[in-house]
Amino acid sequence: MAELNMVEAINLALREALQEDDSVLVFGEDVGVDGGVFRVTDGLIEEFGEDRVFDTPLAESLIVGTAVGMAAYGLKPVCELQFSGFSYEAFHQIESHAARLRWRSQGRYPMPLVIRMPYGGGGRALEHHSESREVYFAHTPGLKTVIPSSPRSARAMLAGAIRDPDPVIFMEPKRLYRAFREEVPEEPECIPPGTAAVLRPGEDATLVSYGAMMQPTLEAAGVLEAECDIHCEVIDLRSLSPLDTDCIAASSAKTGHIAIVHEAPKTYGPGAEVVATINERSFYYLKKPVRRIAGFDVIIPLFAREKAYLPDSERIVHEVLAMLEIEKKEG
Amino acid sequence: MAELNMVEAINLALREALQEDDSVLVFGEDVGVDGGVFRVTDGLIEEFGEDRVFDTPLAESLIVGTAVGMAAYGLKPVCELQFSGFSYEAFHQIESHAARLRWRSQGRYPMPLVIRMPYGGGGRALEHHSESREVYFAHTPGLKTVIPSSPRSARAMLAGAIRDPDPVIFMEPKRLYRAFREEVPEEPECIPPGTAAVLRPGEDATLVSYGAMMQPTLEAAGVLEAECDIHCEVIDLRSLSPLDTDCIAASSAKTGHIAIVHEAPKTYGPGAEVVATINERSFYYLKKPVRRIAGFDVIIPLFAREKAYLPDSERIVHEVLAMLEIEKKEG
Amino acid sequence: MKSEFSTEVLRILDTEGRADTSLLPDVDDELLLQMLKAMIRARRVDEKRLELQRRGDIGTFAPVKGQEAAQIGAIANLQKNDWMIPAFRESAAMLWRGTPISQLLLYDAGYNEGGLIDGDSHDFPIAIPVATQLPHAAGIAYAAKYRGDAVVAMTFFGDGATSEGDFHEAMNFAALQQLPLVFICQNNHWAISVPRERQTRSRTLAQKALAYGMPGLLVDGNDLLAVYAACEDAVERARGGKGPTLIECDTYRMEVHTTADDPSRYRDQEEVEAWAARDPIDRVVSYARERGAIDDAAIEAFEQEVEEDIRNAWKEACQRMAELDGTPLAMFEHLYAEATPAVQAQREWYRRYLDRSGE
Amino acid sequence: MKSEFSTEVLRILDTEGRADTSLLPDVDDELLLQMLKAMIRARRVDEKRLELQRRGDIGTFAPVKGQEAAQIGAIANLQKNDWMIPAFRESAAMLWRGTPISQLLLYDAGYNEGGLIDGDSHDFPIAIPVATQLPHAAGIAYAAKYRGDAVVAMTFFGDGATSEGDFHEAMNFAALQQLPLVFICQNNHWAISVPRERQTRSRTLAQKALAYGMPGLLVDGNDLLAVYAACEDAVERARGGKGPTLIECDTYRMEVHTTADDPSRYRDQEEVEAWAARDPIDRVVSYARERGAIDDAAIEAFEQEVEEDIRNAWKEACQRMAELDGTPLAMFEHLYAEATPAVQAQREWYRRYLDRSGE
Ligand SMILES: Cc1ncc(C[n+]2csc(CCOP(=O)(O)OP(=O)(O)O)c2C)c(N)n1
Ligand SMILES: Cc1ncc(C[n+]2csc(CCOP(=O)(O)OP(=O)(O)O)c2C)c(N)n1
Ligand SMILES: [Mg+2]
Ligand SMILES: [Mg+2]
Repeated sequence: MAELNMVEAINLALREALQEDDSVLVFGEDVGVDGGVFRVTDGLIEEFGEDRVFDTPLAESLIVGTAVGMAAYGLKPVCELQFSGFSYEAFHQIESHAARLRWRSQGRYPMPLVIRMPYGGGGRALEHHSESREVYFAHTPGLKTVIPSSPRSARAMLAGAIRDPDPVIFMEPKRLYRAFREEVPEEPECIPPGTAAVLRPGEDATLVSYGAMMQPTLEAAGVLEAECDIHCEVIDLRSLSPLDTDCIAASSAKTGHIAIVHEAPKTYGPGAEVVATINERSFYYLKKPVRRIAGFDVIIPLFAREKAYLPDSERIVHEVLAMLEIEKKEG
Repeated sequence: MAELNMVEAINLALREALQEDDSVLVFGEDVGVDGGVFRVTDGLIEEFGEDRVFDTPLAESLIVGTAVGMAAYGLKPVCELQFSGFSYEAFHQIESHAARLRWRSQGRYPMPLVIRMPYGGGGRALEHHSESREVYFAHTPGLKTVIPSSPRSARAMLAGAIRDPDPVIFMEPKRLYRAFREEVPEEPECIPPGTAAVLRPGEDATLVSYGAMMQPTLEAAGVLEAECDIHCEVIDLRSLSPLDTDCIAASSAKTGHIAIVHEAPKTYGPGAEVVATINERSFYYLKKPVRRIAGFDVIIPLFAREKAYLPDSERIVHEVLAMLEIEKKEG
Repeated sequence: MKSEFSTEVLRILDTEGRADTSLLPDVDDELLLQMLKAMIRARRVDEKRLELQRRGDIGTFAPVKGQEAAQIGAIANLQKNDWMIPAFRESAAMLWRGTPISQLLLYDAGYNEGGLIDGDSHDFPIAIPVATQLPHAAGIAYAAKYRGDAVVAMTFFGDGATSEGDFHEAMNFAALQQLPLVFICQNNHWAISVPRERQTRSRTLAQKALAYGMPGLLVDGNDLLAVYAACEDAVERARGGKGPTLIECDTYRMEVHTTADDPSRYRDQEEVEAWAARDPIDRVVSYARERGAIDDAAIEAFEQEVEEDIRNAWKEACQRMAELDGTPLAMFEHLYAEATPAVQAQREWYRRYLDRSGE
Repeated sequence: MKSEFSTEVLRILDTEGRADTSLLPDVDDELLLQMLKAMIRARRVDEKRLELQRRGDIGTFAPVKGQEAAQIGAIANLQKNDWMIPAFRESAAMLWRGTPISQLLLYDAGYNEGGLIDGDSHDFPIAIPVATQLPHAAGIAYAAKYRGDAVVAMTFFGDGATSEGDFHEAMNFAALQQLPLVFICQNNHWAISVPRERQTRSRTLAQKALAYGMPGLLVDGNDLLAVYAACEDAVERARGGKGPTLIECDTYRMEVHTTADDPSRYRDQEEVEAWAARDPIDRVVSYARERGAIDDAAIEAFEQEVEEDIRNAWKEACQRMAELDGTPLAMFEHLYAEATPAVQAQREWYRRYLDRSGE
């Protein structure tokens, strides 16, 4: 057992995959000698050599496009896009090929590739370094999209993504990279795409979130219990696609009050699908409209104001109380 | 007054804009001498010269990127991407610049540009020529996204898009290009982004749709009235972003039964946002869960099976009756 | 320091089929005939598809007519374990590699099943988004090199494709990594309605290789032997670890861009006729006849064989279609290794929906 | 046919500041000093930003140190109505064009307002996604040409940027349309941790211009006068309707990539020191002193003036920040000409939310 932060946990998962299977390759911009701009790939080139861990030229479409070719050849490429804000340079390779080649070739060329990318706000970073646009991927048939919320889940979910026979977008909440440490067991763990987790049981309301927003969500659940005796069930979606609708439905049926928290812009955001799922599966259990606690429909501001943009535990508490129509003295 | 099909109507709108304002330029692949692969730009190069109407090299990022530069210079570029399936090659220019330059420059460089692209199924076309992925754009802050459903609205909405001071994604339902003709008035009309239209009043249920799916939706409303005496209010969203939530809410409050029809994949699709909007604004009026009648979460099949994929009036009737819990003898 | 580059064209057979014997590659009669027949077969399949399309039996497709030498001269250098990564106009190359005609037709008719790649094939399905297959080819070549396999990848694309960013990114990486990869640019002078001169200002497309420190070669793409010779060399160098090559084949698209296209809007019939005089098949026929490798009777016999094959292939395709027509649920297949819960549920919903009249 | 291209480097000032008088451009004392001072000012602003960043007062930024000659030598050729389209390391060029230091610092400190482009400026805000600004520059140049304005666009980018598809697409279009555009590639030998040799296999970056039929020139990027001379020529040709030029400035990133970077992981201190001996400012100081255009006292006086300016700028920036700190609602501004209903509603909701304690 070791206490790892998320960077170390992901590094561990990469190392384990590289050790276990010589068809795994790791590449991207600055992932080699530099060990990645966040040090996620630290030490890998030394251990596995520059055939298996290498820097590409500065070209995102190339990175994903070569991953597609390698996957067709039978390898398991795990490539990195330096920030999700630069994944759009490769979007055509993702949508038009990674997501389709298995289908197009009628099963001949599975695409067991992983595209890692840091995403999200809160890091005092430059423009294009703080967005949360997971919907672009989650809405794309042929892809799977997962986002971990802690070191341990990151390590297990990356293992699950690498082993998955389909292309997986693995988005890393960079705000959590070094935010906290967690016990990560010695033995390998594997969480395949598609299952959510109940992080905290409760019966008064359900709080659904994922990625970096799990932290304020859990915090809010703590506050609501401590200060208002409201017991929230907290769900970590982990996988946006496939979406674990059973987990959402079960909790919705239990509590009848559901809020979804994400930092992506609200409109056409991930929360809309959660609302729609609940509308379809749990409509008659609903006591109140589902609340979306989300990023605003603007570009996340430069870092001086990013906190104002990002949902935090205070906002979540406020919104949950509003949903429950409970007045809380604030301020 | 003339009876025009949608190709002619869009051509007319382009011609009017080019005549009215010498800052309007039209360019893209094969839009010049060839008049566009669907003939939408037919005759424009002859009338306005090849400085204003021109073929670019085969490079989508270039097309949108130059449009961004031209818009900053004070022009009004109206560029064409040959199919929406090739807009992903330009997605980074759309997301990272067209949608942001006004914001980034704090108002100094507005982006009054229009990106036209045909989208959608039903045309017996090749792979990548039949998708409906408007969510990628509608979810992107800084853009507006509109989709006409008839020749007359196409002409007026394109005028509205070109005059709009913000970047507008103008998606053209190519299945309707030559599907029918409609009276288009002599005098210019202008529908700015942001307003939906009630195409047919009704009180039993609301059918919300847009683009190519308006046709089967209207047809279904006709069948429901004729055969089951069910009066559907039919809404043409026209603008996915901004979304006219007032229009949706008003009708939802009236009927309490709402279905949304689109050909985009269901999950994280446009319908999810419509459901979420109704959940937020009209929850207490809802008599039944909102129905999503949508494309499946797969890649639209090659054309031999595309009809099976696409919602049609039969499927819509079936689903509306199911929503209303009315049995209809079918077959 | 001054460096130089050539913009000369490699030509071995002139338009009358006379060979420059000093440049002749080592092609024996058997291979010559194999290639000639492949060209003729591709031409006839093209004609059949056009006919089928015009009468509404299949959908739109991109005819190969005029580019048979560029494709066959290149692909004939590959071995079975090598990889071919085509664009969308490579029917000649695909047929050479073993794609059954019936499979092509099934694809043309709009069935996902037409895209099937055989289990022991090492070829890619067609790539419609222009130039996007080039990075795939680079990935394949990297993988082959990583695995130590003596495998070469060959990718095809057009003159228009050279304007796309993906061309640039793939060429750069291939040269940097000295990958076993041959880039075959079929400069057929048109990208739909845009002529080569309005695609780029560079004198040749071959010279674009200089930007990557890669050898670039211009060949007469309607000269089977010139293409063969150039590609033989390039494949050998690739296999020998000497890195990639760009080969520009100067050829011509004799037909419509796709069946949705009307070239009379943008090009003159004279241009087409001038190129008809440089037909790639005629030249080889003359040469082979001259060389004594073939006579009219043999050609006639082969033409009949091809006609028969095509007839049978269409019959087979029609049978397949008839079988497949009752299977709309196939649209849910092959997207994921195992259908996701959403796809499963939708498939199940749709199955019931289709069955509803029977219930 | 054989064509040739040069991979020679244009150099006018050697590292000791001795000029090759046969090549000297027409730069009078006034312009020389103006450029020298701009270089020094940029260097000092860089140092100040580094200090502010290290103590947590501003966020991450990309230092310009070492590239002052490449930027100033190029930008000094532009007129007010010309357009500059920078990447993200062009602080020297931006300061030359009139961006106030306080504005840079406000941006560094994470305020949207720091991105403000002045109403009468013709420059673009910084572009962070690598190479994406090149098509913008092409669009601007096209627009200028269309309008008949005698305007030139100049865009800056790095060695790494040449690997992106957008570089390729923009270069191709600019050459094809013979646009009034100058491409300044600052080859500072590193793209974060990736050295120039692992970015591309071409001997020079300048030779990439050949792929587009565009002139490409390699200059010593640490030689102010060489850069100036090359760009003077390129700007003149652009303005005269003779089309675009690619200029590769061979220079060096003396500092971290950004303040988030640790170069000790990937490059040796010796390399940095070797380049320090080729410092672009030292060279010009020696030359200007030799020429009698400046003396130590003048330099000293100027250094003091700059120090004062920077101090005032930071004060001003801090004042701005203090004013702006109570205005979170500004995040809703400038996205659309008029806020959409959703944005308006969210703004209103947030306003009330912030006010709730007061209610
Ligand atoms: C990325 C992309 N953009 C646009 C298209 C539409 N399109 C199909 S083929 C074609 C022209 C291709 O020209 P070229 O590369 O010369 O190949 P050719 O058709 O001549 O074989 C275009 C523009 C496409 N398929 N993909
Ligand atoms: C499209 C894109 N991919 C990746 C990055 C991350 N990134 C920022 S700067 C940089 C290196 C740029 O190198 P170069 O073009 O040589 O410019 P320099 O930093 O040396 O000035 C990278 C990879 C980015 N900003 N944009
Ligand atoms: Mg072509
Ligand atoms: Mg650099």
